Amino acid sequence: MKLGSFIIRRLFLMLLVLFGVSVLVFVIAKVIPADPVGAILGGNAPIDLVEDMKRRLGLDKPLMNQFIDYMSGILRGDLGTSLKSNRPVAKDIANFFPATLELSICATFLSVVIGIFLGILSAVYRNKFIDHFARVFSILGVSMPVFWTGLLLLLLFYFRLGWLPGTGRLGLFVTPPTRYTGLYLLDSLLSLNFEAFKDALAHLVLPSIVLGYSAAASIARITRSSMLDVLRQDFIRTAKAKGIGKRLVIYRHALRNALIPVVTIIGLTFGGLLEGAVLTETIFGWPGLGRYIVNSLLLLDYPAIMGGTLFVAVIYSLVNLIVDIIYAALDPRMRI
Amino acid sequence: MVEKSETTISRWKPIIEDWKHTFYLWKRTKLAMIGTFIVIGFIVMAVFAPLLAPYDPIKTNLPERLKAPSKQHLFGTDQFGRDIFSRVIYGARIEVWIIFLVTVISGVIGVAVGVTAGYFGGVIDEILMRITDIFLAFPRLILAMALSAMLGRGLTNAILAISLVEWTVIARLARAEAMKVKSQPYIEAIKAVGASNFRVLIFHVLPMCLSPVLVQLTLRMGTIILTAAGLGFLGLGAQPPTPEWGAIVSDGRSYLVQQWWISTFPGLFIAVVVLGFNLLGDGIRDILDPRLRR
Amino acid sequence: MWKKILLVTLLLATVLSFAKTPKDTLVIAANTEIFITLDPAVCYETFAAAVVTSAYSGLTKIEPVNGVLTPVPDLAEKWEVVQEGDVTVWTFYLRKGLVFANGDPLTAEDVVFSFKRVLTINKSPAWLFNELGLTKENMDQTIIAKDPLTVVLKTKPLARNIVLSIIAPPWGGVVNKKVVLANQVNNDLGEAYLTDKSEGAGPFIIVEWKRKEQVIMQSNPKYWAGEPPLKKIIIKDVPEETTQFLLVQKGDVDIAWNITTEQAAQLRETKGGNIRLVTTPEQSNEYVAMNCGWGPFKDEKVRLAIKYAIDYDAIINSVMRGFAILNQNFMPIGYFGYIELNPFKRDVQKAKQLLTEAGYPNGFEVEIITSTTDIRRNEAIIVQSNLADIGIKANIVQMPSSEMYAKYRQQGHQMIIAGWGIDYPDPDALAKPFANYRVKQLAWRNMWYDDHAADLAEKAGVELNDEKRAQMYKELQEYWITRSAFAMLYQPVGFWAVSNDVVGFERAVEGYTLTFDFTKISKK
Amino acid sequence: MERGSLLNVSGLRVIFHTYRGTIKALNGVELWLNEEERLGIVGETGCGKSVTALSIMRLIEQPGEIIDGSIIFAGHDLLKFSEDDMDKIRGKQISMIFQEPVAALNPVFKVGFQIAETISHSRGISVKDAYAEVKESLEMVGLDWQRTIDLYAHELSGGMAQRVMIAMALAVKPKLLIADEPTSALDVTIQAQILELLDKLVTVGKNAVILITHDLGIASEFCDRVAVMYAGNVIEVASSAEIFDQPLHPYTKGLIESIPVIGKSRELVGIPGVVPDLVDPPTGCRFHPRCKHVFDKCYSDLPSLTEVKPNHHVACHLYQ
Repeated sequence: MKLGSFIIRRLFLMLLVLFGVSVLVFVIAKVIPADPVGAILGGNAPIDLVEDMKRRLGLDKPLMNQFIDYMSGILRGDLGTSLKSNRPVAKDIANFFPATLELSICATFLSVVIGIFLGILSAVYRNKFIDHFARVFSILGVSMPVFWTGLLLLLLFYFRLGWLPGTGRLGLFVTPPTRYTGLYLLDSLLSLNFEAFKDALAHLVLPSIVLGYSAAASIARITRSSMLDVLRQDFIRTAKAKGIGKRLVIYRHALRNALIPVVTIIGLTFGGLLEGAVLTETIFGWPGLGRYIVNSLLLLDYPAIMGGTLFVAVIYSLVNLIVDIIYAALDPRMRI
Repeated sequence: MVEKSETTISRWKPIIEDWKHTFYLWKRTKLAMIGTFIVIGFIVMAVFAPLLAPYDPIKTNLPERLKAPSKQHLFGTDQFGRDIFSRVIYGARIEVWIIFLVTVISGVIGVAVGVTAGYFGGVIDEILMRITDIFLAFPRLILAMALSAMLGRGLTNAILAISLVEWTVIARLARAEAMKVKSQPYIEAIKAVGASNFRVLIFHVLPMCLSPVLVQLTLRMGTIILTAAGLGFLGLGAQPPTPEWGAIVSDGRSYLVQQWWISTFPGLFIAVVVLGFNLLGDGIRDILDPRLRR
Repeated sequence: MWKKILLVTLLLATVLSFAKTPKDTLVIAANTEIFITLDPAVCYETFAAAVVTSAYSGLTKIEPVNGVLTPVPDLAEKWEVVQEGDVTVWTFYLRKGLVFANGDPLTAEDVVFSFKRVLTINKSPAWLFNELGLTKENMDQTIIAKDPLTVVLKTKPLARNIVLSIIAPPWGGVVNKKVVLANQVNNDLGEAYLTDKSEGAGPFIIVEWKRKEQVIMQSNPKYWAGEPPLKKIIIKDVPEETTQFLLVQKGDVDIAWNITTEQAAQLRETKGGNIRLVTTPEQSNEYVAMNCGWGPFKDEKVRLAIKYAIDYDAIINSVMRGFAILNQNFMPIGYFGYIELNPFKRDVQKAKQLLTEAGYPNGFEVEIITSTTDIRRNEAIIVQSNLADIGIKANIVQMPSSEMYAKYRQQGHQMIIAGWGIDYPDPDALAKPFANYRVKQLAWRNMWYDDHAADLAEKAGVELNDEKRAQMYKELQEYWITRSAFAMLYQPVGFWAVSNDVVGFERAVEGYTLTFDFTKISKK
Repeated sequence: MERGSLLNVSGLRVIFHTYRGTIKALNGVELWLNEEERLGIVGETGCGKSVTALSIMRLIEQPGEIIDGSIIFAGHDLLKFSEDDMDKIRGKQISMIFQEPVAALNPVFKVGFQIAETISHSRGISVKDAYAEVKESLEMVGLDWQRTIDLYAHELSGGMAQRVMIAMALAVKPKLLIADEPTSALDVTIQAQILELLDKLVTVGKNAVILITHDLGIASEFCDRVAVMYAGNVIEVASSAEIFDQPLHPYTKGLIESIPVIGKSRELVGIPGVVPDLVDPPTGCRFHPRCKHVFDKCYSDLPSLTEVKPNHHVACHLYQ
């Protein structure tokens, strides 16, 4: 019951913030110095054609009217038409998001497994070799620019050694699986296209590592400090005094408590992966939302910029909301 | 347990003890020491760039283009025959400049918003915090990209864009601190004497909030470099021929397979410097951690 | 269970059989990221236009004839031109028995529909039709189907080449009226429908275009001139040049469409192996333009100084790695009326002297805008460095083309590095934008309001006598070269890495950026 | 030297490594305990009571270290046990309850589970089976089991939480119960109830008890014997009655004089000086800087705990 009203309050706040977000996005798009119509028409088009086109797109209307059009469009799920692809932005997003989702899920999985594992080891064997190793690993992870690690890994494993495929989601001559979810791994299993599964998996390795590494690093850091915090608590001493053995003390009594803040970080990391995806997707030619946003920013395709960033903000806010709810659900103390 | 006895002891020891302790902790954490040296090296590199760099970082020298690393060109040359080593060294100046400006701008905005919200509370707090939330609703890099696209390309605009993203973190911290300070009894006392809100805010609340804010700003310096380099890499940051590190990595992308050195060295420098800041930051966090101060 | 295994084996088999490019299939690795649409009424990008051109035939088509790009009969077997006062009446006679790829008969009605469609949709290609005097307002009077085999066009009096080139595909490509109207949504004249497939009568059919994946074309057995040798063309989207190069080296694809100048240079030097480098001069040019309405550039001497300051050779040799032709004229080499004019060579002394004469002995500060490609950036850096030598401090601002063109069209730049892709193979397509400010193109954008040049360009465009016309262009070029707002850097050379199994690519690519002919390609 | 039939601690030394240097927390502690006997350990904060208790449980952790001594429990030296062996002692033969009962319970598990877990481990039965006994345990400590079993720690009051802790500790029927200041975090009225409950249960269960407290009154009331600790040493051990009536060690005397007694008007006398810094403890007897009776031997020699009267041990040069 208390959890329910908590969720409702958070949802309400989120809607409020999202309204602000769409205003901000609109302002950004309107201040962008580009001439969107010029973008469609190319460099050779004379100015008269450009002016005519502007009228037809309603870009000569007062800003307030444009804003109302834009907001009512959003409410109808219409994010406008991309100037560059000439297709509805919503359709583009639907097309590109699964790629990002698949990459993010893989990267999250990788980072959670590695991060939590290292974090625990490092807390339990505090100041031992494994702890130092994990700390250096973590700090390195958050220090290395992903675009650089990405390039180097590509250079090494693709160009030099040829062990792993290069850019994209699938090899050039692998038939993409039938689309059910847009996640190639899942789709290829569903359609029994094992060749595609293998290939999609191979294509996921490098970008997931690049993307997951920094996330793993921050998860390891948080797990470690959270774990250390918990290990210092009285109830851990109680648990030890019960003589239930080190493993149970750590995995049952400490971890469960330590994971509460870690869940938050995993959520944030997942959101943060959307951010990392921008650079990673650019380097690995990954046809996802990150690259879509970068491209639309580089081309100043403003409906795509608005739609893309708005979508990302919604996802990001939703993830945060879910994290808060999980947090509340995990920690009984929060439910008062 | 035993810890309580130390608190009694530290009471008689002078404050110097505290500093000695800080220094001790710093020395004990080898990683923090390494971090400090990296950061010092980085700043020295920026300050003495003209003395350290063997070549002009901008002037093209086409006959020397795409030379592999050698004694003449430690890190090789790029497609214009510019010495990568010199460009990387001059790049340190750009990065220092970015860190400095972003820290100042985001610090000022963040503190102003945070302290105001925290001190006044109520509707003002609610409004300011919702505005902060709006900025926090975006993944940081994406917001920075959108803002720098909006402002137009170039170093200054990139700095502004990063600052507009960074201030939120500071604002939240400053707000929390201001709320803590506000509830202190002496603030009530000062108000009772008849000091205006503005006076209390500027002379009593603000100074008390500054030290955690400064610490936080230091901790974020590594992130700032990464964001700036990311923007530079995407072409949204510094414009050519400015030797910004991210931009140099991006420059070398199309030469990666044959001329790996163009991208590799500036990227390595980003990694090392950010590592330095993070190690230092980690150290600072440890040193300030009350649990470790015993 | 057995079924599953069988299925998997079959799948594996198809995948494996696909791994080497078959004999009648051409596989191209290209960056198709810039593809927007494959609709002939909208498409305006070079490579996409080549795809569109192969799927749609028009009344005429552009063919290299003895090295000169010329409009030749295609769907129209012949035409007549009559001058009626200030209107030129064109009568085109269609070949008999023409059919679309789907078997529907192709009539004059389809041609008229297609032309009107370009004007109604009014996107990028529309202005070219407007140039002919065909507009949305007058199209019912100027574009007429006289009978199923006869199309009448009423245009402004213009050199014939201009009219015949503009109505050639891509934008003059004829679409199947019936099918397109049946598939339109919200009265879009089939704009959405034709985005990723074709309904034309060209030698190929666009079967599918999966964005960021591939474009697949199939030969059209009903093509009036006979089915082309290639049965299938697959254009795979490979955004990275390095990957493209790797694929063609391994033999996974037949052609790498976008390789870097460095890779091309490498291929030129190594030779041999199973791939070759194919080059052809492009129908475009690259230039530095100065806004004559801005500060120092108001002075012709300053502009001249800059023309002398630029190191053209360095740009051609180091940025373009020799894949460019020195051509300081606005016209490509070999065009009707072209004269060779390359008066500028880097001369720092002279440039400095000109600056001093103009009153800027210590130079000035200027902003160079350019787009975000590597080549443009590299050019900008060299120009910047050249200008520094004569005391001018140039700041480079790279921006997305949309931002750049927005600024350019509003005359808001100081200096710009850009290029011009030629729209139709006639000197008019260059003289107008570069010399006639009245058409509000490049000359206007750079505020080079020179009436003498504008008059000359206008007169030459409507001159029907070839000899007189050539003379006028000669005069224009000589006048233009020292006075204009432009320093032409070079005429680019296109280059491809092509597998040795591919025959005829050299001929197919002739005239590239304006036309590309897939029918001339076959495989060993 | 076997002095107690259940537990014999001798020469126990524990140090803590800190930045300021090594804290010599325990400096050769001597303790002994018989079956069913109750021993109180009394001393000021920081004198090493809790460290002693935790040492017996072998719960001293980084940066702490047991460097010397022996802890013979039921005939075995616990310091020679492996961690796994120790887990057979903890929560089975020795149980422990702590000062902050709410914090000592895991916040994310229900009370019932935490008790059941303890039982399941001591008996080697499944947690599910152990639940059957949870009810009994809760009732034993006077809690309404139906209400309590599904609560979380934060939903309990301090008194309830301590009852849960006691239930948990005694459910395993340990030979020895160590109670580390079990009541000092509670209200005075609750304190009495808890002690009463403990008294009752221990009597019934025949458990030996070590009660750690800073309150000499509580110790002497609850326990058979009292050990006084100062700066890492046991300085005096005697029966509860004797330690009050005839304290021998100057520190114990001071301690008793500083207790206000209801109904008697007596001038409160504190002990001058402060607890020593254990990084750099005083030489010889650690109490000598504060002692009125100090003489030269006190500066150099550490007095050992000797039996000066029957069953009255003291570590002071005055009595040797």
